Amino acid sequence: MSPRRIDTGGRIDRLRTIRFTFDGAPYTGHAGDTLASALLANGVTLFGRSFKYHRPRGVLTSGVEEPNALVTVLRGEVREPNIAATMVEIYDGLTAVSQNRFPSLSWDVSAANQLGGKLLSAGFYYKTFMGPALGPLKGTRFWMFCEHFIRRAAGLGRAGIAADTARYERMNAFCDVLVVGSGPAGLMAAKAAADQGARVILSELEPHFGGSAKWSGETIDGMPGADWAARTAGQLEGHDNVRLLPRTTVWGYYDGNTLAATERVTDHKERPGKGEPRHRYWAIRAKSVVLATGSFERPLVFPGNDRPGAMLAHAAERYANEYGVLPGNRIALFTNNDSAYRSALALKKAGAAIVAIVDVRPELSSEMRKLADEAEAKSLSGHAVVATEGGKALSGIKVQRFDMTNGALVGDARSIQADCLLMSGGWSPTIHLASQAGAKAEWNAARQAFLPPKPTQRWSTQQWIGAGAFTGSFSTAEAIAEGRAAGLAAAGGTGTPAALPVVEAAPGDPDPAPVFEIRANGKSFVDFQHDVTADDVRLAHREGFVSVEHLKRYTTLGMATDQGKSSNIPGLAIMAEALGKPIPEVGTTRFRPPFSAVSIGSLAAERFGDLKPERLTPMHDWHIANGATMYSAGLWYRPMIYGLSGETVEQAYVREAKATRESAGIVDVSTLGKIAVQGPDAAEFLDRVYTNMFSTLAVGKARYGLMLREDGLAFDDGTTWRLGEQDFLMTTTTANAGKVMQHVEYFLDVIWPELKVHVTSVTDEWAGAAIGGPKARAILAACVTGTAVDNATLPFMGIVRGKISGVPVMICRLSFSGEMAFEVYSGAGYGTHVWEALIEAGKPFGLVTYGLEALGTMRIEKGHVTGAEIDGRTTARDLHLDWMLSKKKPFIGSAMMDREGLIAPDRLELVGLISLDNRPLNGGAHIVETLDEANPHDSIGHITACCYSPALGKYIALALVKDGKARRGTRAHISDPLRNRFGPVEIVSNHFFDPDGSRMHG
Amino acid sequence: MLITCPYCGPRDVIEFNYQGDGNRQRPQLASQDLDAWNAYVYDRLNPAGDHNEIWQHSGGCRAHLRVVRNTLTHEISSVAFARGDHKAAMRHKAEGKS
Amino acid sequence: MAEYSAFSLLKNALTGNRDWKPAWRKPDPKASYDVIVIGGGGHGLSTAYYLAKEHGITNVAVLEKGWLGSGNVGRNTTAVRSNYLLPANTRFYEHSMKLWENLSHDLNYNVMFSQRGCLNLAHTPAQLDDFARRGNAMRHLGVDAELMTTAEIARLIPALDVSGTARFPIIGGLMQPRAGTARHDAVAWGYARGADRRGVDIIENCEVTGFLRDGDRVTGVSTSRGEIRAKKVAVAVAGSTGRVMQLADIGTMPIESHVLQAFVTESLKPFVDTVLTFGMGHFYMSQSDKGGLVYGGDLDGYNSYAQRGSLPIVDEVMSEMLALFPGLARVRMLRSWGGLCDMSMDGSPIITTGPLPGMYLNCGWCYGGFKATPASGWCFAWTIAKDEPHDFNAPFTLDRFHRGLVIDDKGQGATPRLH
Amino acid sequence: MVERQSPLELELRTGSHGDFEHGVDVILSETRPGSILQLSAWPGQEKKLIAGIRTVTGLALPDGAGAGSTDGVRSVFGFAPGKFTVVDEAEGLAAAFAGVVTPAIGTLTDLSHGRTAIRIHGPKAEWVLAKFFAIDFALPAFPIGTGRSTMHHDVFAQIQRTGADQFDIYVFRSFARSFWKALCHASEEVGYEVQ
Repeated sequence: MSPRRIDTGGRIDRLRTIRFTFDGAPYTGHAGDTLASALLANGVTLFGRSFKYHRPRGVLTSGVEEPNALVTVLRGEVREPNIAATMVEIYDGLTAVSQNRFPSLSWDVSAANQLGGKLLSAGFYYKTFMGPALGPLKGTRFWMFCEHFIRRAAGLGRAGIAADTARYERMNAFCDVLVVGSGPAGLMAAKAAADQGARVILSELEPHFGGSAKWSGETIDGMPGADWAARTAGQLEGHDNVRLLPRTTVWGYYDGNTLAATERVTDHKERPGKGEPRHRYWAIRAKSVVLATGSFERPLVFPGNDRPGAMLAHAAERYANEYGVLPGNRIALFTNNDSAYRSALALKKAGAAIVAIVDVRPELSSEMRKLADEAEAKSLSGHAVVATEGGKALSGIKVQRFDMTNGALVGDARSIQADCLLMSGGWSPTIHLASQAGAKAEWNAARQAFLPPKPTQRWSTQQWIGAGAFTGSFSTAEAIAEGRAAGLAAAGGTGTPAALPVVEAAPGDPDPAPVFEIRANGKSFVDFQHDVTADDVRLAHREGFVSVEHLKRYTTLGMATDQGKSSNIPGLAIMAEALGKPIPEVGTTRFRPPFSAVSIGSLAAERFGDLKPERLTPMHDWHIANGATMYSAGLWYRPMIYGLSGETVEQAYVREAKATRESAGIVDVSTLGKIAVQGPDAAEFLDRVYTNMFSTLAVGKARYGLMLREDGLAFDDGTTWRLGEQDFLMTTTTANAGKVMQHVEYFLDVIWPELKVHVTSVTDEWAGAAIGGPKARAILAACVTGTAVDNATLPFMGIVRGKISGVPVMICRLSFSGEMAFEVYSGAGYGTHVWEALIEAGKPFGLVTYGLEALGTMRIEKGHVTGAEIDGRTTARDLHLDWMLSKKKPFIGSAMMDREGLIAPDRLELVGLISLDNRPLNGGAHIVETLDEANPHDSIGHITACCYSPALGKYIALALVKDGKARRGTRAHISDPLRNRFGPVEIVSNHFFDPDGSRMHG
Repeated sequence: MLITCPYCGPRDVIEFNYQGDGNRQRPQLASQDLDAWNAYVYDRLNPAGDHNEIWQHSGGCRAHLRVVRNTLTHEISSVAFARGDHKAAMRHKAEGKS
Repeated sequence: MAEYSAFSLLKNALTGNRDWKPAWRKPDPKASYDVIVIGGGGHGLSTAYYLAKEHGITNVAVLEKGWLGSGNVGRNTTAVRSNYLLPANTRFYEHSMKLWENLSHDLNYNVMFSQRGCLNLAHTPAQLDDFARRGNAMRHLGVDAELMTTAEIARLIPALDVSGTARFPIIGGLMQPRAGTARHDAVAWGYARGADRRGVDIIENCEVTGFLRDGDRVTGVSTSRGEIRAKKVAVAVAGSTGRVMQLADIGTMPIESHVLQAFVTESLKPFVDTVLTFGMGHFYMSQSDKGGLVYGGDLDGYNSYAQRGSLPIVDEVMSEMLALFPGLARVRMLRSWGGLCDMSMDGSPIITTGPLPGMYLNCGWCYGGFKATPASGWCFAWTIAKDEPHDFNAPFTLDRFHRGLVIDDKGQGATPRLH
Repeated sequence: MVERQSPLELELRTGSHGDFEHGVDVILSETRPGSILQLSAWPGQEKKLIAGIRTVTGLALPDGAGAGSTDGVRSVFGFAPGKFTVVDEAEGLAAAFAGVVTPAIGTLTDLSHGRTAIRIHGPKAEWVLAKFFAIDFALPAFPIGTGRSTMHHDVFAQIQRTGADQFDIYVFRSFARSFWKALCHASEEVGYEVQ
């Protein structure tokens, strides 16, 4: 039997023993234990080390707000750091280790930081480490030297490098009513809404439904609260219209009543089921929301309040009642309110000795006196705890008379032996989600807490109703009544004849005394994890960091992993006292998502390991099977080269380009954007969209077109084919296909709705193969049936329809390579068939397949532009495409294209470059008039694309150069300091090869 | 954020593409009034409060919508087709019920 | 006021830290000033600081409607870099970098500027060429830049997925070694203390509700704390530019206000040492001295003054994060927040005289505001003091859009959400 | 005529997968219809187009956004204002519409190759699809016969409910394999069979 495990009671399964390790030591617990409860049961009190001073810390809470007991959970090589032991359900083989300590948890050398306590006060780093103003450590060097050590000392757990092998999934859910929290209020709300027929989701961040009913010891409807909760949850489970989500934290309240939640599906399992996600990320669109999120108990601030063994009162009660664990044998309590008395009694019943109930209030109600008597506790009203004793575990406390009206301590302190000190500083409603939804919290002086306001209509995109402790109604009876009312209202119901469940509970006044801190000598912690003390808060005040946000940022109060769930209000109260202002005038920070930290894996969900879909052309598998090296172009994959064994990339593309120019080559162009432009006004529309004229284009012909943006800069180019009087097929660049589609849709829908034009993306309808080279026509002639492909039937920019290997095809004679070339389009499902037929037909002619590198090489030789030149900053003139700017008609961008800045003489213009040292040029290299390798300066432009040109036998490039047109025929230098490549080049026209187009015109 | 597309019903903002200030007046195509063009292309109303905007339901029916949305609260007070000739009556019946 | 130093820290520690004085005073506004700076964020405070330090103009008030530094100076991802493509931007941000490098000394306040480098990851040869173009552009202006190979990157950041089988394999990157991060709040506080020590009045909780006018000329402001007159009124309220300019009856501006979310994880032991960006989306990350990974991505993509983010961007950013670091799936996002970005029509800022006589305007910071803080204040102070821009900010005019002289580093045109 | 190649070819593995030991909760298949057409009416011509659809397919199209119907061989649904998707098991439906959708009524765009049709059937069909699409798949919100246009990240989809627990999903052909793989992956948890 574990030293602190009680023989009976609790909701653990004593018949199931579970084995786990913590810091390598083996322990056992029972099914239903958390790591915290199981370690407590084994007598462990030291759980972790604090952030700054590396002070020993125990477990403070029993839930999600835990600041101290953070561990790393290991699953093989995969690490999960910074997990609260209170939230880890144990399973066989669980391996957990402590954090932020060296060499071990109990002997941590950084605990020496405590000696520098006053030196390491809030904001100390802003005041020092600047280093000398002169000399080798000037500038940022000295700071960076110090920072190196600071960074190593900081941080909690260590993140893993090994890829997580778990799966994460997203789930989109819709419901009428989302109930957040399953305490008595949430259960009642869910039941009431479900009974009205509403679609209900009930979420609970813990493994079991019931909230405080699971451990409060109260009786509901004549049975223990825990049984009532289990029964109610069971009833809900039977409803078709109810979804129960245990282990699910609703962490974000977004616009439009969209709530984000994370369900921990398999964290409590030894191993997940087949296909089972570790976390399921729920995006819930709810018509209305019931917030029944309960409240957090606050610790009190006094010297030594962080010693292992000091714990929140309700947490200890919960360990006893829910887990059958006594956190101590001699327990003292320190409180400013009545709720601790119930806790004291519960622990007494569970077998502990209650050595004292220290209460800051001078007078107790007769009910509380009675409870103290029942607990056989020494009642010390009008007292305060002023120190704790012990090392890494509590051995006693010191108490002193306390005057609540002025905070004064009177008389001598005396010691009381205790191994556990329970604190209760009042309760703070868990208003985080309401605050995220835009609600401004209101201070309630009686409850000494910020309460949510009544939801206002102003936030009509966020509709929630509160119930229970969330609203400051701390009794179970109130929670039950409010929960039902909220559920009914949320479901649009009006009433129910059923009687409310009857609650038998200990008496208690919900209002605490307004005492947050006992000022005495010693470190009094406000934010446990970040080691922010009451003195730090007062220092912030002295230095003027008095607004709540300044306080937070200057001291890091509330910025730890628990996000100040237990520390915010005490911190505010201390600042308010320093300022002499009431708490609400200091303000409260607005809560932002997430409510509690949420795994990044769950947020990436199905995109973890699958960031973007792969977009594949119809011939993709053929390319792979035939040795293509693939290149990712946006979401597409395209062949870069079809390399032969032993070839370099350059050797491969040179071979492919050369063969194309000598005989023929074929390339997959299916990725080009294709848009069907149909309707009686299609031609007129294209006249407006393109800079050049399309209404004059004959049916069965294609034309190269250029589009500008509204601001007059070049946007995209491509050919558009007129397939019928009212039927055009527009092609765009691969990269801009989506943008062009949106562009034309916008104009048709918003600007010119009177035009009768429909546009449809047909990119995926057509497989495209471009075949070019001196033998291209012969190859087509050998395989195309149903049409001739001779010059008369198929002139430059002509379109014919025919068949290849029985498949209907559309062939347009156009050229990007500068060769006699054709684009062959077939239904995508026939793409590979046609492609193979063309290759078969080309075999006798020496046809090669080529990839993007050879495609790029041939286009550079021809001086055609692509996205590297149409980069969003160039004009048609810059690219020598001004011949395409029709003067006969206005078009998108025409009014703006002649503005001062767009016709300035020093603009970058497209030129060609030839390497004069016969060495390769580099993309992104700059161009200078005067070479200065040591100190490069005065760039006049840059290379946009480069290659070895088999046609010219030289390394060439396209470049954008200041006033480039005028520089043709002059020399300049490549200046590429990044790659240490410098050398002479000749600036020439961008049309390197066959400038008059005799090859493509045939 | 949810935007209620008049055709598709309420959909998550992820399905929509923001096209900006809907107050801008595009000059007639043939206009040479450079000031008007400049104002159209570059100058935006950027109010703190209700804003007339154009959104495209690019991940749905692809219609462009005129949306009045509060930039302080993200509350949407009206959504209509940018084209006047689509009827709001096209709204899905089943979704009308729910 | 006492100098900050290790010595003063020790001395005060020995006396219980009881003698520290407020970092800046909390004065009531005077009836008039030489210069009013609207906006107590990084840019407003640095403007006031440099007005006093560089131009001897100390009769200055900084008006802040909330608490000092409540805008973007405390809401960004703290990266500082000058790795721009276009010369106007590179020159300006490099000036900023030089000021950053001596800022802690200059302010006698440790802003924790740490030059841990900024690495842009490239995933396709075309992208690497693009980065080379940018890096070379920087080198030709005397700014540091280096290309890194995948192997070098793998050594620098062992947790990075550099496998060739990644959806978007890393094939190299552009590194600016002098780039880094700074402690964002400290920048605001340091400038505030520095300006205050030189006599500037920093007035918090003072909301400007209108402009006082004499004809066209701006002669002061009305505020929640009364009317205040000034010879010159400077506006540095990026994020709220639209709202404030409307108080001056300027209805439209080449600016949209957008919300940009940022995120931080729980504290971790040192994991990544540089600022890092993903090239096949929009993701950037660094690790703070406290150990949190600080990161962000795209704008939410619509006009907003709500400082309230939307969920799809959260998912997007996390997906990209895990594409680089598949080991981080079990690390947890601790906090998220939203900042308001002035998105200009070309992605570059505006620092100028006007648009009204007596008024000076500093806005349009897009993503670049934090790193610009020193140079923005420095150039704006110059422009206010001399009634003309310095060479560094001469290109950042308000009329450049209409004139077609845009400075469009991303080449996206007048589409603010894409800059 | 040669057979059309499916983009799913290399990834379509018939048989049971995932957690099928506990039962197969969805069945995935590619329906490979012969014809997928997009019909678009000019404003004011919607009723004539709907009448034309009825003439050709015999399917009556109820009024309202997203309305549709199916007879197991042919299916039709609205996916945007004035726009409809019409699907037929047989090829050649475009020709049948040629004389019906006149230029005065609207336009016809043949997408038979450009879209891939994937069917998901079974008690967990809603559950699996909800992992991808942020639309409400519950029967009252998404009645049988109706269609929806939606997206999963970069993948645009038109979805028609063709049974109480059956949906036909039309995705761009180039994305089909990626989407199929994701769909199979997401179905592992519930156990799935590929037919």
